[in-house]
Amino acid sequence: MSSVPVSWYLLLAAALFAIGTIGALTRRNGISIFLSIELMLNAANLTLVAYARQLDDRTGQLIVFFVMAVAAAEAAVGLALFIAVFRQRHTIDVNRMNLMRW
Amino acid sequence: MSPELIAILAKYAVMFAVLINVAPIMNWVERRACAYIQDRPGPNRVGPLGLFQPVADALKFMFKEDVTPSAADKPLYLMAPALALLPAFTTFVVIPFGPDITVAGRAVRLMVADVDTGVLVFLALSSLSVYSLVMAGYASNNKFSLLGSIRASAQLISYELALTIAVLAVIIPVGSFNLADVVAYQRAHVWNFLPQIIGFLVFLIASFAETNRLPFDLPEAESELVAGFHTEYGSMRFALFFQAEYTNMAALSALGVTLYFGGWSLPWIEFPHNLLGGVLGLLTLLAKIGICMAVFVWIRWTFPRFRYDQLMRLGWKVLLPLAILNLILVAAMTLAGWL
Amino acid sequence: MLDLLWLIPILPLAGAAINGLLGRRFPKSLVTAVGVGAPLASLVLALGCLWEYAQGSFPNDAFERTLYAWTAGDLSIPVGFLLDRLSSVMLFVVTFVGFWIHVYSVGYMGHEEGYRRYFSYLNLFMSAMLLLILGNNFLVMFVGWEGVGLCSYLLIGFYYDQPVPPAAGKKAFIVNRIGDFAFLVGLFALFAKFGTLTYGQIFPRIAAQPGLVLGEYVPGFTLAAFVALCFFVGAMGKSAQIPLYVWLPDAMAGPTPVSALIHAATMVTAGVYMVVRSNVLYQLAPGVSMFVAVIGATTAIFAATIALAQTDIKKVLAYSTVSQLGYMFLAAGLGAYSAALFHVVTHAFFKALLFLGSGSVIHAMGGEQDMRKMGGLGKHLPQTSKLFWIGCLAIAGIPPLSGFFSKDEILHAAAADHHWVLYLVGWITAVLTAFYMFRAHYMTFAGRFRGTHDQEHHLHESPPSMTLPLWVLAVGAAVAGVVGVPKLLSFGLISNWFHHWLEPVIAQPQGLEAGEHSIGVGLEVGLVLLAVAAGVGGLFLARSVYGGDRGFARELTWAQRFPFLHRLLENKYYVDEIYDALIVRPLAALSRFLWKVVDTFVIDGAVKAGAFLTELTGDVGRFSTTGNVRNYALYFFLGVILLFWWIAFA
Amino acid sequence: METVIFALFAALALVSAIVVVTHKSPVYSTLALVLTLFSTAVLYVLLGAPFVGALQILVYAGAIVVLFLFVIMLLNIQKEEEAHAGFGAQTWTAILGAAIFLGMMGLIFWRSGSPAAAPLTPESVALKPLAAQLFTTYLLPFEIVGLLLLVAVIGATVAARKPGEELGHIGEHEYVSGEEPRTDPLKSGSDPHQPSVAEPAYSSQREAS
Repeated sequence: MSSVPVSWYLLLAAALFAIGTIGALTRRNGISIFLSIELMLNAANLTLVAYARQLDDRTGQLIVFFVMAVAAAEAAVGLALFIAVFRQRHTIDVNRMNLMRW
Repeated sequence: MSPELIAILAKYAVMFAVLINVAPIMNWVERRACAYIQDRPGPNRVGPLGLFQPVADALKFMFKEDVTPSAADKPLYLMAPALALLPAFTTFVVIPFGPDITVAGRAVRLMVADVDTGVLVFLALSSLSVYSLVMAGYASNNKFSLLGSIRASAQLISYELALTIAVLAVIIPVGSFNLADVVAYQRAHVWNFLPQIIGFLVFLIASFAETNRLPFDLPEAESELVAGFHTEYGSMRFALFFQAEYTNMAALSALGVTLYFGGWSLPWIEFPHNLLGGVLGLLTLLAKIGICMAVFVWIRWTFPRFRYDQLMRLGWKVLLPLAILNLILVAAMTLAGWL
Repeated sequence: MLDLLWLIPILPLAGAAINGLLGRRFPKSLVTAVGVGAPLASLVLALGCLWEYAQGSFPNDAFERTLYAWTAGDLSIPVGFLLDRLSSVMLFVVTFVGFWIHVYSVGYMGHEEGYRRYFSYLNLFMSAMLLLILGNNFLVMFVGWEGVGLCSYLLIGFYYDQPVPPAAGKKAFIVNRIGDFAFLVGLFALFAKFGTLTYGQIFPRIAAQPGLVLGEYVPGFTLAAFVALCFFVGAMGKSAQIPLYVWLPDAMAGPTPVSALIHAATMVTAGVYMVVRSNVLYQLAPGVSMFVAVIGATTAIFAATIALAQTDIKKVLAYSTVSQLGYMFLAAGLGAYSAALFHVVTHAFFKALLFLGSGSVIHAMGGEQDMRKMGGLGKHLPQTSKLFWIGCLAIAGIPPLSGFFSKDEILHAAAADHHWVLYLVGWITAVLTAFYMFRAHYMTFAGRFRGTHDQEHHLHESPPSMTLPLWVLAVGAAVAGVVGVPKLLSFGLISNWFHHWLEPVIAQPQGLEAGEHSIGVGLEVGLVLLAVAAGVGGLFLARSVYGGDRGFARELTWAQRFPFLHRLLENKYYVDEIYDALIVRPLAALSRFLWKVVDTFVIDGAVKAGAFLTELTGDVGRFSTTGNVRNYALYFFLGVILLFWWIAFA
Repeated sequence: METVIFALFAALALVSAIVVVTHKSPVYSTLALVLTLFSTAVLYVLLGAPFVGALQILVYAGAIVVLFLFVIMLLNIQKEEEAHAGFGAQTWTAILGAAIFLGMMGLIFWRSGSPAAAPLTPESVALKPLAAQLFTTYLLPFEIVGLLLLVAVIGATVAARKPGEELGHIGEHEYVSGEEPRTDPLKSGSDPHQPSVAEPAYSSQREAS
């Protein structure tokens, strides 16, 4: 029933991914970076499903489940880390976390 | 406008009509039941037996001054009540309310969206209700409301988990997410609430939590947080929250009834596959929902409020294990062929 | 007795070791006992061996004993000792003169502070020299050759606290090394051909089949010629001939007995011994022999002219040694090897006598060596002046002393081969020799005393320990001539015993006609008279210029008349300055260049460049680590893009 | 009809994505993210993967993003002064890089053309084959993901623990139990210039037990 060619979905996914990357690279706030990363993950999921649709092979969708699970785990641990960092330095501004600087 | 579309719209119109009236009716029922439980007469001034009390309330909401906190985050503040209605009015689509009937020569299934992943859609949409609470709490820039919204989100997330697992337990013997199949299964076998009594109890308690009904209404507990997340909301906006609350309750009880009490079907009665049958099905369903709502109200005015840590412990350390236990039992029984 | 032949070089070596290593705690008398005892013992042992050798008859007149063969793989070098006609003569000269010089040294070095060290070095020298002449193959000779060079370096530089002696020692050693290098090349060539260096195995084979060594070895040289030339260059270095003689005059910086022993009697004659030892090669290489003769003649006259203008008494004797060595090589070059060796023997006696004489004069003058500050010492040192006079007579070739016979022998050889040019050069040198020797005698012993007052009042005759050796050497100088008296002068009594003694050593290679041919009796008598005239002429000429108490007055007038010539002679033809300019300075410049430019700039530069490069990359790299998470994320992303592009499109 | 839905939700997704990236207040970006997720869920349904779509809303939008909101409120993150760290080199390179990336992807998709996809059949959308595949060929990854989530839970609790818990008491002197040293910035008043946050419920529970 989908008359829309799959490549449109892929282009959309690519655009989302690009936007997510820009967000991840430019934002100073830890949480925003995290959100951008979730966005990028989501774009990846969209590509997977699009190709699943085009190649008529459900594996793409299966992989999306795993991606979601990993994203959940990552978000949980990441946010926990942010809380720990916040406790110590009262900020989650990424620029000010440069303890590893030479 | 293809015929299917017309059918869908027609069915949705019926559903909408029902849902819109839930709030006023419940308003009255709630007040009377509470009064009855507390041994006082309840609303009887406005119309016979206070039947017009809801109308009075509605009018009250309309004419109340619409107060918006100055430092509130305007867009979020306004969007929160609207968003509250989203899960309420959309989750009903997946619930069947009658046998397949043939109207004007066409076979029509009496459910708004005959979707394979019915239950999942219901759960997904209901999980969105969290956002309205959070938005409301955050936007009104008020310490109590923020605290209320944080508590609300924590509570909803925890109990949503238990609810999902309980619902999954029901799906296992049926083998499909489509609620019509669940009802069909129950017509063939005994109603689900008997074999899965544990699952039913978990579902019931979790649904209380999902709708912030009294035992779990810590988020808008009057004594502590004034009105929780919707403290700053005035007239009509509060009405929307009020409406959303009751509609949510109705939806959840509809799901409960469909899953555990055979939905629109009566045990030994076979409805005719025509318009009459449809109406009878709908009436049966509404009756069951009514009973369920009564239980909600009854529970509300009998149990004291949970303290937050007790709430959390109940959610994580009691309900969740029970739900998983139930899931395992049902799976075992299905494999053994009893169910 | 002969079985103990190998002990002769070992005894002085032991003496040197004892004095050198353990002598620190010995009292002076014990040091002297060891120092003089060792050479005495080896002298006695040598005389015994000679006596036994003279009596007995040995296969091809040689007593050979191999002690030990040093083998490395297929190379085996026998360490053996050989006593034959040639080495017996050298053995006698070295041990006899050596011992008496040791006795003289006791007195001369008595009050020097390096006494113990001096004697251990001198003993070491004696053992090295004995090893050189007693060795039965070229390698043992070479060990002795280097040992002698080392000891001459040590002894010249004996007064190491003063600036001049160490430099002189170094100069001697380096110049000798140049000669030794050529000697080694010759040895290699010989070894490459014959696979062994033992005399007994090489010379008889060459004599039997001269063809072996006449093949073309190096373009322009047969093997014989090449080896002979290399050996001669070695000899030039050691025996101070024309190009490599510059070290000998400077060697006078050492103590006088050292000059007497090393730079007059023994070491410098090693070159002659080596040439005479390998006479077979020279006979098969006529060109090289003529070259040797010419070099000998030129060195003789050249050194004699320099000696004329020297004011330091030891310098005069040094140049006279160079000149006499020139005579010896002249004889060797002409094939008169026995005459050359005879001159070695006689020269050893009278030159040692003259040096020790000058030693006692210097001793008396408290270290003063400049003749212009001496004069009139005859009255104060009667014995030394009389013995010095005998030495002068001997060297001038006044009959009946030994000098006359050996020098006449050489001139006779030149005349016999009709090399009248060489004969004329030899004759003129004889006149010059007589002149400068008597000049030296008159300036030191005749006329008024020109020294300072306190020098005058403590002038004294040398103690007996110094005059006794003088007397013995004087007798030697006088008598030594008897050994080689030619038939004519001995009225047919003994026909040149010395020549017959050396007969077996001079090989007659196949196909070469017999030795020198004789000349008419009348010519011979004429030549003898001419030789005597040269000696006496020189004497009277010197007396006329320097006799009486005129001292240097007459010489100064001669000097004004020929100022350029006088300054030239006085400055030794500026040879040292030329060498310095031509060789030493460029070499120094080259080494400085190598040090400054190549080493510091090129090599160190390369290393420094490496270090700089690493530091540079470190600096550049440093900026990429900003410690900012977002930068790292950016780099990561850019990497991803690159990778993606590469995969997708490249 | 169906292209209309696609266009609508694609545009919605793009706009909300941009809002997520550019908006100053983290709450707004989070809610924009919810919107993006919702619109992509719809696109999944369009692509014949209703199960994934529902799951996306249930898991992603329903739980993970709520967690984000939860943390944002917990840490009371203020609105940033300006969204971007200024248009420094970092930002421009990022944007340029993203543009190039987009260009490349576009080139690839454009070049690979768009073959017509097979029409969606009810059984191609059904869940049963999907579930079968999940629990047979992909059973191992399924188990591993389970383990991963367990580890993540443990990690999160350990990382976010209040300082001074089991790590031995902190501070100079012994504290009478209950009189907790107020080192936790989340507690009110400990950080003057940082407005305090109402005490979160779970910490009070900790005190009680």
